[in-house]
Amino acid sequence: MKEPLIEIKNLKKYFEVKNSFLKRNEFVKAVDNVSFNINKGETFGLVGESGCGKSTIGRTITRLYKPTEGKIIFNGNNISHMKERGLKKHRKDMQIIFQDPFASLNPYMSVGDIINEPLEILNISKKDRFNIIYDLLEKVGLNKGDIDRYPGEFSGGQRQRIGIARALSVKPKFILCDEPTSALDVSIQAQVINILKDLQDEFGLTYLFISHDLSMVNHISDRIGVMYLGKLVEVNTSDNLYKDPLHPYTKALLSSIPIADPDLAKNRNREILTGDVPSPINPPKGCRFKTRCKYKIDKCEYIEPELREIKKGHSVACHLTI
Amino acid sequence: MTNYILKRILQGITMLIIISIISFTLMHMAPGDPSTSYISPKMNASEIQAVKERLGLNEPIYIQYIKWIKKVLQGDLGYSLIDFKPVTQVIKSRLPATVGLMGSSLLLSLLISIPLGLYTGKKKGKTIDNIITTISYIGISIPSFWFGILLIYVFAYKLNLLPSVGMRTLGEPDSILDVIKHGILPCIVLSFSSISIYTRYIRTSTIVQLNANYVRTEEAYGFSKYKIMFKYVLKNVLLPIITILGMSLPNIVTGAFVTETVFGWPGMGRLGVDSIFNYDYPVIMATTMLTATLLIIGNLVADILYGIVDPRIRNMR
Amino acid sequence: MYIKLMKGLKNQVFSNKLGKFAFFIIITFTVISIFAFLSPYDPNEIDMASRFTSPNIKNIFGTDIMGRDYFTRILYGGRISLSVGFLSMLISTIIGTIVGSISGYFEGRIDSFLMRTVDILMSIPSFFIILILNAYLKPSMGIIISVIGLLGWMTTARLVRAETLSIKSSEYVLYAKSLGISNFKIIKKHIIPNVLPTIIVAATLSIASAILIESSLSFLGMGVQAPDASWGSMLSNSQGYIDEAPYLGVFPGIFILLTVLSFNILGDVIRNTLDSRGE
Amino acid sequence: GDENSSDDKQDKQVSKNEKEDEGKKVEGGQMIFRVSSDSRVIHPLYGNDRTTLTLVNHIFAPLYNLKGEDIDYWLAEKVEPSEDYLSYKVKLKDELTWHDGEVLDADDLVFTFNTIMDKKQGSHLRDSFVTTEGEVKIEKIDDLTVKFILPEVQIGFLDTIGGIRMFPEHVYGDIENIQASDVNNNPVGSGSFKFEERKSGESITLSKFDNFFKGTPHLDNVVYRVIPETSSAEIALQNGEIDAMSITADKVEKFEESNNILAFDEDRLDYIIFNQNGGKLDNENLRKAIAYALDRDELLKANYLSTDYAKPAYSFFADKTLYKTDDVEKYEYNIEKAKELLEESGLKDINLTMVYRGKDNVRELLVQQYLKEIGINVELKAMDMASFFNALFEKEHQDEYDLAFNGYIYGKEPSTYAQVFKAESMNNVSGYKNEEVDKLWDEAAKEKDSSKREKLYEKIQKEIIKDAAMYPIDYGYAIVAVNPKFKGLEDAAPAPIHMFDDLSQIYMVE
Amino acid sequence: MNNILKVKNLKTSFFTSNGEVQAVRGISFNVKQGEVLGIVGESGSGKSVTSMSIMGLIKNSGKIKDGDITFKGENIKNYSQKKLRNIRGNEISMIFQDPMTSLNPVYTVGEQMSDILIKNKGLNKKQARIEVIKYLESVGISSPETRIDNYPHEFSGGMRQRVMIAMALSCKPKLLIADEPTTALDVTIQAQILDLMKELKHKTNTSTIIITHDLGVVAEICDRIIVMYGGLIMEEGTVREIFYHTNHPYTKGLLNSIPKIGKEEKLLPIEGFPPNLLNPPKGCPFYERCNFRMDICKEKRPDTFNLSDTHKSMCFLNRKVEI
Ligand SMILES: Nc1ncnc2c1ncn2[C@@H]1O[C@H](COP(=O)(O)OP(=O)(O)OP(=O)(O)O)[C@@H](O)[C@H]1O
Ligand SMILES: Nc1ncnc2c1ncn2[C@@H]1O[C@H](COP(=O)(O)OP(=O)(O)OP(=O)(O)O)[C@@H](O)[C@H]1O
Ligand SMILES: [Mg+2]
Ligand SMILES: [Mg+2]
Repeated sequence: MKEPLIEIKNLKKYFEVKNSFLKRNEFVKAVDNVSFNINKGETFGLVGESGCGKSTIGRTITRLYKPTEGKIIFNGNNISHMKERGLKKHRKDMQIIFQDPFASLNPYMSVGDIINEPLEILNISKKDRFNIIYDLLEKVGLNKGDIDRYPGEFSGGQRQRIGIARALSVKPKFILCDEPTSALDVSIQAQVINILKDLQDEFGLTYLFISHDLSMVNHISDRIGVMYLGKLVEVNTSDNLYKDPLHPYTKALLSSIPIADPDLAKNRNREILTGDVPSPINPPKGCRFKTRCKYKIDKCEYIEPELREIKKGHSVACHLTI
Repeated sequence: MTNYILKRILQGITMLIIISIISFTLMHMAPGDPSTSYISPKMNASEIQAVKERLGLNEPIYIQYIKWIKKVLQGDLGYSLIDFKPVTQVIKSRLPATVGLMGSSLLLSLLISIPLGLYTGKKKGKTIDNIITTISYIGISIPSFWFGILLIYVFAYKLNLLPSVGMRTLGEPDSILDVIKHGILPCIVLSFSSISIYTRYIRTSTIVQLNANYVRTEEAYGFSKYKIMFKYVLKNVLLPIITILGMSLPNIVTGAFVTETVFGWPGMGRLGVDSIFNYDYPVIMATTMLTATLLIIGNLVADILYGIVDPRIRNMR
Repeated sequence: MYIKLMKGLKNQVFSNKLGKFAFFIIITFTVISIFAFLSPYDPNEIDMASRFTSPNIKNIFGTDIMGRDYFTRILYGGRISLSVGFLSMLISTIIGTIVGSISGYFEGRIDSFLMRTVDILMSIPSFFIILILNAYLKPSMGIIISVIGLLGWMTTARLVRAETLSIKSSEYVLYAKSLGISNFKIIKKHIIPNVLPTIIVAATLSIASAILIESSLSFLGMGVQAPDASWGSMLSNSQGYIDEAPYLGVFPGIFILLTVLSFNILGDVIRNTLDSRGE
Repeated sequence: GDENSSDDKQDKQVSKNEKEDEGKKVEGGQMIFRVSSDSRVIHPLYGNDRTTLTLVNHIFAPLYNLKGEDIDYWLAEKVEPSEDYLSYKVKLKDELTWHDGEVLDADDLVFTFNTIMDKKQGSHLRDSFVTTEGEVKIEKIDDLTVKFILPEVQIGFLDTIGGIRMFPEHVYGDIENIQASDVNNNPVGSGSFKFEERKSGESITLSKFDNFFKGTPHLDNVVYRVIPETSSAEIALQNGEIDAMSITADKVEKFEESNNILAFDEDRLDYIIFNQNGGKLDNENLRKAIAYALDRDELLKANYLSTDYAKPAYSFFADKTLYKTDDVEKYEYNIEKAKELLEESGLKDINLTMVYRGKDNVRELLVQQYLKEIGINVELKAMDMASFFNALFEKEHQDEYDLAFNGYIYGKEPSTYAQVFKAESMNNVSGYKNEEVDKLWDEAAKEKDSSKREKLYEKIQKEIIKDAAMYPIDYGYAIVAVNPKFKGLEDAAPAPIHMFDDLSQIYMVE
Repeated sequence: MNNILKVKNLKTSFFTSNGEVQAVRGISFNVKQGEVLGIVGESGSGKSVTSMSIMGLIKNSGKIKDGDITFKGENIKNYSQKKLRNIRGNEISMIFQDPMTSLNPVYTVGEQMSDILIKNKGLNKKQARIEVIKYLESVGISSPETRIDNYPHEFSGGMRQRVMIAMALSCKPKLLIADEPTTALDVTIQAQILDLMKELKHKTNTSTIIITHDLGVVAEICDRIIVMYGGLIMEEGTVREIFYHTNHPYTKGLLNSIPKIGKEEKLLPIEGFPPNLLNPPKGCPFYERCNFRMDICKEKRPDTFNLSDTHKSMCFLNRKVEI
């Protein structure tokens, strides 16, 4: 069971930013040397503050971006530098569900066309395609009749369902869920999460679930990786991560989550970070978290801690944990 | 900042060179050339050749171009092939008329369009807004020569209030007042369309700014409509106008081909048209390059100015 | 998907009073120009005996300096003016769309090259160049159309590029890319329909400006040449008779004004609805 | 045609409806003329546009003007051809001065002539002094007299000499390139008015020359105001912002209430070129068919409304040209004959191209309409000025057209017209060839007996028109509207191109 | 504790081209001196419209159709704009959701804050500057003497929200309305801001209304909570009452649909979607999605039942209890 579907080794993705005003072009180190595995059938959660590189990892894995460096092994194939032609046969195994249900559907395509788009790359007859589409609509809780409607006529939650149906249509092995619920209302979020979970059970899907809502990630994920400024700082199983956070950032992050339980909220010991996230263009030398870390030691100033497995299935990148 | 300016200047120069090559080639590749006005039917081939030689038209285009640009770099724009005066002198004699006319039209346009734009933006959807918007539509849709002739017909001929053509009353001593009197009608023609354009621009910008979140904040702190409008919104609305002004700079040279022709205004626009009709290459080139230079400088200055006034950009630098 | 787009546009235009007015004018003028041949008069038949007849029941717009029926001439003039507008719009829109979408879609070197070109072309005083080319290439209708079209695509290109850039980074395009769908198909299926409203706006505005440019050219004697007459050339030829036969100027003037006005309004109406798309 | 009625008006030279309310004559004042474009190099050697020619005319006086058989002397006191017509002696008036006060004498004339002949200075006037046999030479005889020596007899040479406009050696001497010289910003001549100032694109002001040999001009200043747009200029005239301008016939009615209208023969012939340089019009019958298919009167009226301002033309000579005759084939409008001739020509499905320039194309449209009636299709092609003349004059462009309207002014000397028709002449734009006629031309040019010459020229006219070498239409008049407060217009001698020969005669009334 | 603000039967609508959007359809609540009242509800439930109605800032197509807004004992609903302007800022201050755009980009933070003080508190420029620095410091902005001359874009999102808070506090308002003050911020920054607000709550005696859709936030910081849905108040009560004695099916549904850390239980979403306020249902707005719906709920809008002095619920289920 614990067979990796995706292996990521020393992945780097830098973006060149054109600075018309200054002398040189600079690089945003959106993802900087990250390694982890995603096992078959599991949900791997990725959390972290805005701009820390979560989406970039996801998009690099699905090869929407070309990695700057590193290896991506998908289903046993190294796809990190594969050309588009070679990638083609893997494409249908990797699907994406996006954050913004308004921006992820072409407003000028009907629901049928939208779900049909990935199907077109397969060799399926038109009739079969229709049947597949009807099936999918039903599965995600929409009506058959919706096939001829346009995204603009649906609410956010419904659109997200269309997005899910589209992702499922080609029977992928892996789905990247990039904050699929953050644009939705609380009551709708749960609907979408439940659908995702049900489908995973039904089809044995593997998810990379990106979110900055820690409780949601906790809820859906088997394992979680915590990111900070382009780096993975801690990886653990979902349950253990919350019980036993080791990295100071993870601790702070967890204690920042507002808890919908007044008594618990009152009694807990919160660790509140000071300051803001530094720019990923010139991240701090040494440990990237040092500027906001209470437990900083001298070593953090110069030496960048590596992500190391300290227990089975639990890795941390902090000098204090050794 | 200095780096940026230097880079932009360098870019500008490259652009100018490319523009000069394009214009030069276009012009010389087109059929016909200035020698036609010197060649009389009685001339034989060698005499025609001599005329072309005298005008410097017998060599291949690229050599002509190199010769031309060499001279330009030394500040010599050559001689007009028509009245055989140095091009610089020709332009110098025409520039003030155009700058005066376009400058005052620009000023007038701003003076009218800013309040009008703010007002209509504020009164969006009201009758007065609809009226002004409709007028501004007419302003950008009316052929300017027709408008010009109509004005001359009404104000100069029917009402006899203003002079019809030219820049001065002949035979009277030069006076600013006289020039202004002559300039009123062309200035109105030129301003009508630019007022329309600016007003619409400012109106849209005002509507956008009035809907901005910061306005809500200011309202929530009890500032009056007027204070919000004239202190907080105004600055946000006016900043982008700098860009428009930058782009209007070249109009000062050539924007008035038609209007100057209608009103017999002795400016660069007329010069441009005349030089085209007469194949006066050096003048055409000079006019083109002057306009392009002004456009590039205008944009650069606008960008820099914008950067200086707009804090958001200022700090980026 | 284009049907939906067109329906959307139609609704936008018809939900607005001015829009309806503009649409009506354009359709009317286009139709009467197309069916100009139904007029009982020959637009070019000279009849010196009936020059300068004021508008009356027989000649509703009167007759011109050569005794030709002015209404008929206006109809035929509309053909020319509208053709100049439409055809040069086609040229500028096609080039602008191709350059803009390529530039926006592929970015990188192609983009900087194309955009530099646009910058340069925009720094050339275009009306001046139009004048020069027109003067030297003999002002035939084809030349006028091409020159206006070839020098007028830069704004379209910029608009399309900006729009393409934003659509390109939209998630449905990302998704299509993740499926390995070819660039060509993506441009066709996703980019173009979404840029189309912007293109239509640019197109309507460029028709308006082309008609105006042609009339200015006519005034300077470099517009459409006889025996063809555009509204612009009719207007400019009438200038000399403003006192004796004012209607000679009024009719083409009004036709130009209304047409250009309508295209401007139409463009604005569509643009306004585009701008408030998200709200 | 209504030949007879127009004959009555044949001598109508000047002044229709001059206002009678004669006011008090005053000295001084200023008169403003409209010109449509700015002047160029103000120098007798270079001006070839209307504005510059006008200015040159007033600033630089000619030696004399030929008025038919008479000579109107200006700077020259006398001109005398030798017996053999191979040399001409010109004597200048005494005590002439230039505008700057320096003395004007024979040295200046020699200088002027030598400058014209100097190839380096590139004046197109040089052509007039070169014949196939060689160049004209000049010789100074005394301080006021020079002698022009011709390589061969040229009857029209009297006219040529008269047109020389002298310019002073002390100003223009030693200048390597006169055309590009700064001196032109301040030209010095000897005409009735001297150059005062030029405001580029705006106006050129002349002021009276007190020392003018005919006496001090009445007006203080004459101003040429640049107004490119005709409709604007017309309003300016009505507003009194300008005092005089050329108008077209259809405007006469409008202006005659408030202005004096002056109409005068410009010595111009309007005609249609039949291009015979290898095209379809090489066919004589086709040419004749076309000629019969056209209605001359209608063509005339298209430009001049009525015969008030133009006279139908049948010969290719200008109206005032010596020995002009209307006793030639008149090609009166006759469709039947046209069709017959077309039949005879043996040509079918004829497509012809007619080129023209400018906005105005009434006549072209009429031609199109007429020829359609006999089944000839005419395609109109617009051209700008330069291309039009290229098509007319340059061999490689001569296949671009078949028909074109044109006009020429060759003056009153019949021999000048030879260049339009002689086979080898550069100015034979139509490519007409008739060896017989060529011989007649040569004969006539050398014939000193005037009655024999008359015979010869009449014969030439008949032959050429019989061949339908061209289709003469009319002698159009120049029409000028002038503010009635200016008088003496007739004495100022209305003239083609520069409007008046002698501005010093015009005065103002109050 | 006396009520500083009383809202009674407030109805606010927007008249759009599609028809009347009944954003708020008759709500009543009070805010007591010194308390923190939370308003939760999903997007479009009318939270912001309620707050804007209180401020008298409903504009353009919007209109307060009915109801009273009593502030410090005076009904301000029919106040002229001029009178309202005196209350705004001075007595009631507001913090908005989007700190990125809620400050004027072309004026420095100091200028904007000083202007408010000069206008509302009658200070001169110098005094105002000193005050501004003081307040900037109090919201945890380091070296306020230099930061005061910075422009908004030079601050990060969290800092800008601090500036907004400082701005609100500097007027020493009686009532502070914070409309989703942390929604746009990252969790760690949100925690900072919430911490700051809690701290201020202890320091000053300002009454606060916090609008949010995050139940976690209200649990952390509020004394009392109002739950809104479809333009109506569904349930009102103290924090403990809402979380531990939840009455209304909607509130229950909300609580069930958020995951709780450490608990693996399946989420119980509320199926369906919120009602359209263009044609709001006659009866209970939650009818369509309610697991406990009864026939009457469709026909009649439920009464508000008092479950305790502080706890109210708009649900017919309580009828049984009462009987
Ligand atoms: N195409 C791009 N070009 C340049 N920079 C980029 C690009 N995409 C992302 N970045 C930068 O890379 C960094 C990481 O971005 P990413 O979108 O991966 O963050 P994220 O963790 O997904 O944040 P969020 O929670 O806001 O979605 C950010 O600083 C972002 O500005
Ligand atoms: N200016 C307006 N014109 C028309 N309808 C409006 C306007 N402002 C708000 N509404 C409508 O009023 C209803 C309530 O809006 P409101 O902004 O109060 O919701 P909210 O609870 O604050 O939601 P959110 O959590 O998204 O901020 C919504 O249906 C909204 O569409
Ligand atoms: Mg992201
Ligand atoms: Mg809200």
